[in-house]
Amino acid sequence: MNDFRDRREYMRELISRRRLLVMGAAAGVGLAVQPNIAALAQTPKKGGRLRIGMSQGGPTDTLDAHRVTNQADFARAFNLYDLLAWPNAETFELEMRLAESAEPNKAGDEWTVRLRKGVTFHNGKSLGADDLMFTVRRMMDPQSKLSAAAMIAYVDAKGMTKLDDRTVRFKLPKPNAEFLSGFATTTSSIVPADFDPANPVGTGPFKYKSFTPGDRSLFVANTSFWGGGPFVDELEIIDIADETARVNALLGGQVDAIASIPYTRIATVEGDASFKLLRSETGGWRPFTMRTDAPPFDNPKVREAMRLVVDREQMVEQALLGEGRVGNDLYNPFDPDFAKDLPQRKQDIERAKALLKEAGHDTLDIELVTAPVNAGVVEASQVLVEQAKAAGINIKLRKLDPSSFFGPDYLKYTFAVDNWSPTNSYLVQVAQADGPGAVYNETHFNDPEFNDLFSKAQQEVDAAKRKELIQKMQKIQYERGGYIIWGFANQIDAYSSKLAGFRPDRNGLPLTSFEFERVFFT
Amino acid sequence: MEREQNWSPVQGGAWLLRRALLGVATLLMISVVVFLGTQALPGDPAIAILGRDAAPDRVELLRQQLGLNVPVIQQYFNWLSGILHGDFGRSLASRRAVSGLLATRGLNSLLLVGLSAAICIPVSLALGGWSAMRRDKPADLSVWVLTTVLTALPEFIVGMVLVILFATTVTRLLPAVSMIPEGESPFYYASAFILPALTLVLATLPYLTRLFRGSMIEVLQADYVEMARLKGVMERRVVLRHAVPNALIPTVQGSALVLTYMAGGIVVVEYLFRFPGLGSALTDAIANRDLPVIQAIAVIQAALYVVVNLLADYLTIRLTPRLRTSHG
Amino acid sequence: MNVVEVDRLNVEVSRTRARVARDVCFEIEAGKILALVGESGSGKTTVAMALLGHTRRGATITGGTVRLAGADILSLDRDSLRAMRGRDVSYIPQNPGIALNPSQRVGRQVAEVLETHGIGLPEKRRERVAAALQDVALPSDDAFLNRYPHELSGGQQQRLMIAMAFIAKPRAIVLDEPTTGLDILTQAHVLSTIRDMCRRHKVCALYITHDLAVVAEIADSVMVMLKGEIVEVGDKDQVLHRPAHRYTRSLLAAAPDITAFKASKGSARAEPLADKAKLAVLSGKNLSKSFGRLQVLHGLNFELRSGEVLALVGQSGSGKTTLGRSLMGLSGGCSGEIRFKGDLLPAALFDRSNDQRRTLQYIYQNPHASMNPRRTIAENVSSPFQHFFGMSRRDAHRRSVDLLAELSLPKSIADAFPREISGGECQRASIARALACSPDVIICDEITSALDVSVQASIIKLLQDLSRERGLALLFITHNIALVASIADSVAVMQGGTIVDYGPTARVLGEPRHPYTIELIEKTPSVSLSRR
Amino acid sequence: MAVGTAMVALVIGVAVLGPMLAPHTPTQFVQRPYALPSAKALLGTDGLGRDVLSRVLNGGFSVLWMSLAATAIGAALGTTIGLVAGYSRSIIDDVLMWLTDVVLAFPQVVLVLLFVSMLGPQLWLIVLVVSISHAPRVARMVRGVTIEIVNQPFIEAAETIGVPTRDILLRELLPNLVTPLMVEIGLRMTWSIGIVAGISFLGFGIQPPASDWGLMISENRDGLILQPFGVLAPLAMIAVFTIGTNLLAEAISRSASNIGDVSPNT
Repeated sequence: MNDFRDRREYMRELISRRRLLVMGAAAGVGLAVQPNIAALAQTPKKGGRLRIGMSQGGPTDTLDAHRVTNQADFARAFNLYDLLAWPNAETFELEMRLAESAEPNKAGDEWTVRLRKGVTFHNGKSLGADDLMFTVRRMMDPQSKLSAAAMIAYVDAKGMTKLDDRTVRFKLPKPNAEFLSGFATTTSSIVPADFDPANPVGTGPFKYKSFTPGDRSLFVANTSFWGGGPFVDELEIIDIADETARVNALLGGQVDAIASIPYTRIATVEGDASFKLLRSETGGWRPFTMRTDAPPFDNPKVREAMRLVVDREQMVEQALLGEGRVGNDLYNPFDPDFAKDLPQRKQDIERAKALLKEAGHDTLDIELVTAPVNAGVVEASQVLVEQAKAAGINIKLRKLDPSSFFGPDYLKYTFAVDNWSPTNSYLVQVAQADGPGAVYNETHFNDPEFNDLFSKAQQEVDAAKRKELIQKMQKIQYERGGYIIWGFANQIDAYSSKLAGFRPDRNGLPLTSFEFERVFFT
Repeated sequence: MEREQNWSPVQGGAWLLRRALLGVATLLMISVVVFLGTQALPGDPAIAILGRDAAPDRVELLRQQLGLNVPVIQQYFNWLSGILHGDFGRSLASRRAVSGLLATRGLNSLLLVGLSAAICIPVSLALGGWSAMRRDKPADLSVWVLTTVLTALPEFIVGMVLVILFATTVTRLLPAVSMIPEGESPFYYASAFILPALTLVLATLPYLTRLFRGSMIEVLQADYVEMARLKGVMERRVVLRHAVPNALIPTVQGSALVLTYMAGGIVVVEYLFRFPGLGSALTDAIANRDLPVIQAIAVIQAALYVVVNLLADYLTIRLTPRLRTSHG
Repeated sequence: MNVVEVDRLNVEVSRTRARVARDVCFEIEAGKILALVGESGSGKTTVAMALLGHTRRGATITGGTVRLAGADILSLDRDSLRAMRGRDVSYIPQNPGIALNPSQRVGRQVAEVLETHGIGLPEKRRERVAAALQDVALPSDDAFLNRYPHELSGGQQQRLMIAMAFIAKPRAIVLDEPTTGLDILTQAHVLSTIRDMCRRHKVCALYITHDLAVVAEIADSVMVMLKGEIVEVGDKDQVLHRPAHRYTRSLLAAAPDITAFKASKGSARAEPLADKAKLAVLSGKNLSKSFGRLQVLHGLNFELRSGEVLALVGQSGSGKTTLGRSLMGLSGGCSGEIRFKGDLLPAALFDRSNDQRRTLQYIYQNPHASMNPRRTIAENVSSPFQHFFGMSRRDAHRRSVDLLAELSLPKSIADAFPREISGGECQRASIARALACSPDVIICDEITSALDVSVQASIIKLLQDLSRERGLALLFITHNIALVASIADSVAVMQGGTIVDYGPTARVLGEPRHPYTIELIEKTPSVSLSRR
Repeated sequence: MAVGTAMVALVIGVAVLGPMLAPHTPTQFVQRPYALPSAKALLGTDGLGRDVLSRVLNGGFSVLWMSLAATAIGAALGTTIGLVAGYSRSIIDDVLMWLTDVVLAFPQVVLVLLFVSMLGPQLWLIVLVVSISHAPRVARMVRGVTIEIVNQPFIEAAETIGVPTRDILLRELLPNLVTPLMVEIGLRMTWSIGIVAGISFLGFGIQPPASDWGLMISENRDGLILQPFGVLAPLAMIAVFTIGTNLLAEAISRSASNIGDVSPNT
């Protein structure tokens, strides 16, 4: 029943999505890197059927490139289709895939996307400007209310111009520095102009053969894949939502690799030479959220007291079994602008007690709403309950199942948990989480100074100056934000030792963001 | 497992007919309970399908398509007549027809329960009979210990232990996860059935073994068995011809109970093995608040209960001449 | 020549090492019937079973020899013993209803004896079974052979057992109370069949019974058993008419005898009926009752005066118990008029007032079943005191203890549970419970038929005393016409739901008018009649 | 009988007195997660590094009170229905039995799962639904025995002297049901434990961080191979209790058949 989902994806179905973010003009980032198959340590061998045991997945599974909602869906979409760009597994910087280049004008309100040459769809048709324009229109079609639309809300579907067969110019209503980030998501695969989800044709490394929602799919190698590989003949993606069953399937040799192994099973797999672990340090965060506009957390002293109550090392040790890094109540640790200089917050019960007293609380009785939205979340909640006792804070747990947790009360809880996948840009994250107008502002953080800095940073073109602004924002979050970000969890997958080609990935998605074209049997 | 239900012998054929009619009445009542129960749940299925922010006109359209705009009683009868035509509606989660969704899963579960029963019943009879004939001897005692220990272990534990023993840590003889692709014949995936079936068997074996042991002991003490011995009938024949046929009669009702128990047991067992059957469909549906699927499975399980009990009654009557030929 | 020779047979209960048979010796000649008489618990069944080399679970033969046609049965190995059973010595049980396999056709069960012992050619066996059935006057067609035991009447079942016992032409037969539970007419038929078969096939028989009248009817010699020991053996006439042992004499004295009424003829007991002027306590007029479409009582009339004992005699199914229950208002009562001291009684129990309920009491056949097993005897007896007379629990208890003592029950019984006391004691306690209501009429439904002969006699004596001392009217329901002679002032003979003969005991038994009554009297075995 | 009593007493003792004996609090972190047994934690630690022994000592009370409450309510409800149905000898009997059939048609686990998924993991709800699912099973047994007893003359004897129905049910019938009812309650008890533990296992029962045997098994099952005591210890408690109640029930029914009482055919 640990059918937790990527929370953001889940929310897309539940909550009205207005525009996601509109970015100030910025220069195009260095986007020239290409995926490099040649960098593989070993000469790949060809053949075989790769069987993947996927987390999540269920009766709602779909192959519609723009309707995918869970990790099993993503895994299938990533292998049937392809994206314009995707963050590099190691550097976490955007890397071109189907896009050859994306150049803004000076004002940042006009972007020219040039597609890679010689890419063909599974049906033999080559990838062209029409396909990109069709994809954008399909994603933004108001009739189908796709979640994908929100991610590229800054795009005007009517403002596209086909410059040539491979080039499209986007006229944006407002300047945006990070045009490609909206296309580097799980729901923005490029589909052909005559796309039919019943016959899913893409440019991905594998071609559709069969699919049963909630059960499995079978794909075959796309021999004309543009990026090198794939090496295996067939790819079978099997939904095994229950983590125990998933591990058992791997141990029993029923699958070759599994997504997300529970921390408690790591030792079992580690001790066995037949299996390998894929351990990725990610920026994925599983915060406690305090509503800054509701008592008792409307008082910043109480918030700080709560943060001081947490013994972060112990929490990482107990809740994540050490599979993670301590957090400092700030997200996006891989961002170059990350405020590394702020002192690491440590448990200080005396100070917490004093702060509570100052805020007028001798003791504190609060309810923490928790749910198994990701591994370690309920465990961390239990650890918090225990740690808070020392400061006279009595926390009562209310455990919900994930679907109830993300039900109508979501974003209204005074004190709750959450699960965030990492984004590769601090400002994008702010716009979603605690910036002005953020859709998932679970902490109801609305700080005028912070908001002011945010809009300045959006418009600031100079990287150094922007960094300064961003670090100021982080100081505010550090001092009076609504999150307790106690740590960053590792993404851990496991696979048979017969396989090679996986590499650690900062994206927070399992199995190197489902990069199965690199995987081969040794 | 629980004890045999009390069996009140009434006139054979007419009684069976009455039971059948009662069974239909029970099913109707169950359908009402299931329908009203799920109606009482908060939420609008149309919104559940389309999402909270769906345009009102589209919600309205879907409500019409789903037949949600007619009075509840009308809805019930529409639903009921749908069921009678094999149409259980459409899954809210996958938007597929529930009947299609559950067809293969139903078959898998049926095979699983059938296989489990096919193992459990003969093994229980053998163990129980063996134990009864060696009453109070070491053999009897060891069977007693085995059944008592098994009773004390919840089936999820039994399943976990089986996985460790046969599928992962100790040996890897059998699949730990029952992966049967939809639409493919489950007969090609026989190995996927073994561990779940074994779990169900171990969960139900103690009850039936004890039931048959008790029944055999009672019968072995009966005057007609003593009479057969005094006629000089060979012990083998005494047991097979005189004792067993009569001892089997309460076992029929017991087996029915085992079958209906297994129908519930598959929920845990299928969850444990990710076996693609009705049980795992139910846990999935509950997690997804997928009402039509929940309704369908509840009705199917209830129907199974009614049918199995009816069959058991019929068999009991066939096996009991007194019930079969009562006309005087 | 002796076919059966038993020498110093000893049987013990394995667990307690209590002897159930002690140094039992006897022999039986070919073609002769030896009756083994004793009351329940005397060990007679244990001895009988030893003839087949069999003991019930928990008992062991600890000594002695049993010879059958020269073979030492107790020293045989399992297979030889098995081969001998059913072929050389066979067994007829007390209750054929439970000794026949309910799920096997009767023909098969008879044929099984032949198959087991490989007697005759397989294709001839069917014929032989048919012949055996004809021998005991049962139908021998396929339809009958294909029946299941429950489709046979009690008498048919017992005759089937006889056929089964004789089919292998054994040397000896053991019969364990084979007519208990049968009607008198059926019993007569079965007894004559047994006697006839034994003579015809030259089979010797050990016939176990508690009924001396049956002994008189069937046996050549008699053996009396008491607490595991043989107290008297001898020729039938000698034992029945010149008993040597005290116990035998007491058994004989207690045995009801149909001729006993002659002794009381002309005594005061026959008088009340003549006293027409005296008002009836209980009377029934045109009483009818149906169960569904089946009418079981057809317009019955009777009158019962205070102090009178009216016996209601009939075979099972004659409607006598139905009448008794209907008078109580049970099972919805019956149609017609029931009057109590001239006042109309409502037909159904729940329409009757508490006082009306109090005056009519009912005593059941099975004393243990009629007492709440979870309450002590005193508690059982005291409930009418509390209910009808509003006594406190303590007073009611004291009165019950007194009442039990009045019925000569030992003090300890008051606090005992029903299962801890004997049937006779328990039946006395039920009488006490009825008396606790201070009733005018007690209906006694076969209240002695589950009891041993000597206990039966004492209960009858008690009822007679009560009736005389308290002026109680008794409706005495029984199938045993012999019992009637010693207790009843008047007798009503029932057959098929009607009273076919009704009058003073001396008249009905002495000068029976109805053919059914005549047959009943003729077929009733009697110790004294055998003297003639 | 003695063994059964001892086993049951042991488990109840642990459940009641355990919290006083525990070396640590049930939520305290003693060592790293899934540490093997050591002087610090005699049975090792669980998936969060809490002392398994202390959690076992603290985790019995909830299972026991829930099972006991569910069994008691179910038995009371079932006995009432069974008595009335068995004694009524009328259409009431048919209707009541038919209604029990409707409830019986839902497997117990499914019934509980349905309600809990609708109304949330409330403990009283679990107790209530489990007891409701017990009731028809108890009712059928009680009805069967009642019919057997009602056909005995002593009940009629009470009726003929006009004892009120209520007294017949409570004072004449009920005492005779005690033995089979005890046996039935024993069996129901083992079922309750199984279901309550199973519901906790599926995550709908007692909520963390409370310690509860069923929950412990569920929480620690992934570590079964690393640190088996996290599962084995609570499992052993449940098993001992189940076997104990079974033995007791068996002993009761055996002694009942020895004294010739009405005994259920186990």
